[in-house]
Amino acid sequence: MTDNLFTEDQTSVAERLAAEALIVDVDGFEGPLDVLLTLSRTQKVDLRKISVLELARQYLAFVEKAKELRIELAADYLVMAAWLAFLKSRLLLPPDPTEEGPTGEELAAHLAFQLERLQAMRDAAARLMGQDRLGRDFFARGQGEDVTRIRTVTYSATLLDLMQGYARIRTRDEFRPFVMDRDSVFTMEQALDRMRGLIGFAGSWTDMVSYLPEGWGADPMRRRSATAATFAASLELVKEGHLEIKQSDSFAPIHLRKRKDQA
Amino acid sequence: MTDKTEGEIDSLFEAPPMAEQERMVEAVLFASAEPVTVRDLEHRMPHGCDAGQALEHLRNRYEGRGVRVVRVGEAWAVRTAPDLGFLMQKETVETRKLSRAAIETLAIIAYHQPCTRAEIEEIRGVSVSRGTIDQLIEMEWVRLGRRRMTPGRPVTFVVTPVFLDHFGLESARDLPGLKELRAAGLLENRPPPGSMPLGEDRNEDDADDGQPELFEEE
Amino acid sequence: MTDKTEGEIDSLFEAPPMAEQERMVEAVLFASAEPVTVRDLEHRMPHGCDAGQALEHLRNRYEGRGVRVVRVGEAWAVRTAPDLGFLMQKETVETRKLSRAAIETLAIIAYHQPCTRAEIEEIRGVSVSRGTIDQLIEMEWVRLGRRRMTPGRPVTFVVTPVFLDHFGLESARDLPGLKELRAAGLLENRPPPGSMPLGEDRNEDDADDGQPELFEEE
Repeated sequence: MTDNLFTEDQTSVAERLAAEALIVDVDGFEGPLDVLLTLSRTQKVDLRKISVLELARQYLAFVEKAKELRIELAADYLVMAAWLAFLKSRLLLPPDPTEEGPTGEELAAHLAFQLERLQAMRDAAARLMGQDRLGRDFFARGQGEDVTRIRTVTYSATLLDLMQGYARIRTRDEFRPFVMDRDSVFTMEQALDRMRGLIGFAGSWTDMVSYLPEGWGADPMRRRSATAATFAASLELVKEGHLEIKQSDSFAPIHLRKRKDQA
Repeated sequence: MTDKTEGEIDSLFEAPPMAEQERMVEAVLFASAEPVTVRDLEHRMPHGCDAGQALEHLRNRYEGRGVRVVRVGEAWAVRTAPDLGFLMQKETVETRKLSRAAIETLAIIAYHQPCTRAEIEEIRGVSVSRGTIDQLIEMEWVRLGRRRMTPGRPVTFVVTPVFLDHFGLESARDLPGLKELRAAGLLENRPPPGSMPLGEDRNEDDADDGQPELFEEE
Repeated sequence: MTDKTEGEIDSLFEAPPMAEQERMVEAVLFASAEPVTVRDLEHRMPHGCDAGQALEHLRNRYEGRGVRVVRVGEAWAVRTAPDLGFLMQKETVETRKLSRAAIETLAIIAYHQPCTRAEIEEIRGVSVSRGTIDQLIEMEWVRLGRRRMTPGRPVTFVVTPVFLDHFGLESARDLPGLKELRAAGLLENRPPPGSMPLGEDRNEDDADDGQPELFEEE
């Protein structure tokens, strides 16, 4: 909107109105560079031939006017004003050969470049938006045909899998005599089953040995197995919270009892 | 259209050439989400157009092409040629590892073929679910062999050329025997030392002898 | 199978004739609303097909028709001819109105890509609100590019194939006026002399390298 105001002003009256509009609309600007670009249009020249000195004067006047009108300008507008004041002095004063840094001309040229580049991007944006556009000027297939997805599951197995599988079964065969040997082994599962049935009656501390299954106490191998299994099962039951276990000393008898808060 | 004689004003409203009308129909049919009726086409096209005729032209033009102009009830639409339907499918292949039960069953069939279900179960020590053998058959790794000439005439299973191909074997006889499996460290799964007097040599003869015999039958 | 000569076996796997390949490409492109890459085409077509060549044939065939075969980055699509847009008003979907800031940001990314946020801000002279780039990313017109190899490794933004498709561009090189802008030096990231309130110290080499590199990539 402000763009229009500034591209069409012809008379000094229009210019003045525009300048006022500029100030009133300060919120509508996208920062100092936008203001500078707008101001530069009042010079009615190619951006490449813009007078940066003149532009600096215009901008400083714009900031002054804003002050008069008690319009709060954002900090970056004031920073730009300070910088332009500095630039102006550099452009007006004869160059000081002892001073370091870029010359006023270099700074001015860069500002002109920035303005030209911003304008170029705005023009490019307008051209871009003016391109033929999908869904407005040209169209995609309205009724896309769905691609059906066919999911095939393939199973893989390697020769190694196969051989290991076979080996597994065949070695199991070899273990068979060992399995047959298990009549001297009391498993923890067996012990657990047994203990679960018994702990309900274990109201007071009882030696764990008394829980060994009958007929397993005589043969040392069988006794060892049964003791180990019963101990392991006891620990399991303690872990489950059904049982309490204690041993007064190393190698002392192990005592068990039902946990008090258990029904 | 060219022989219009009614004057210049008319020519302003003259319908576009048929080639142009055809382009229009083409674009509308393509872009429309729904099949389009001739009436709707004419409604959209400039005054004086003959959508029906343009459609006919377009239809002929697409004859034998990858897409066709087809009639859908009272309306028209562009559709891909039915013979190219296979292109509209996107196949995704998912590879899964064969289950342990399936591998063991397959191994038993491969090493002992022809092999009945009862034999597989005897060797594995557990029953074999129907699904397992079905899966192997579906994969074309296993097929039915001759029936065993024993009571009940049970079916036997054998491995297929697809199986041999997959595992890079010339024949099932190429499968390494137990001795080789052991040499290759595949029978690492030894019983705990000292716990049993298991003769490692015990089965060796068995393994060597047993298999050729079983394979002879094939 | 065993006594087939080389030639016969070859012919079994020979690609379909080019006319048939063209039909296939036609069918796939018509069926899909989204651009399809040559790679995807060849993936779907039988083994040995040359989708690129088939595409060229098809493109020529549709020259001047109501729909066209257009290139969108690495992919191809069928789109209606832009001069027939007036027929399609019914189909027009009102696109979300973009703010001026968003449009300018989009143009800067497109013309300067890969482009960092700092560069966008330098060109526009104001900070870019987070929402602006988010909106462009959400529309799938802009995506993150590679990080810039400068201190802080800032992310860069580039335009997407969806952007190219929307604006009917084959590649980012076809942006309107790109050549002129480049010739005028307006796409350079000219470092400000000394320090300036609007500028930032940037590595000039990097700015020079970055652009052609990314355009190549698109």
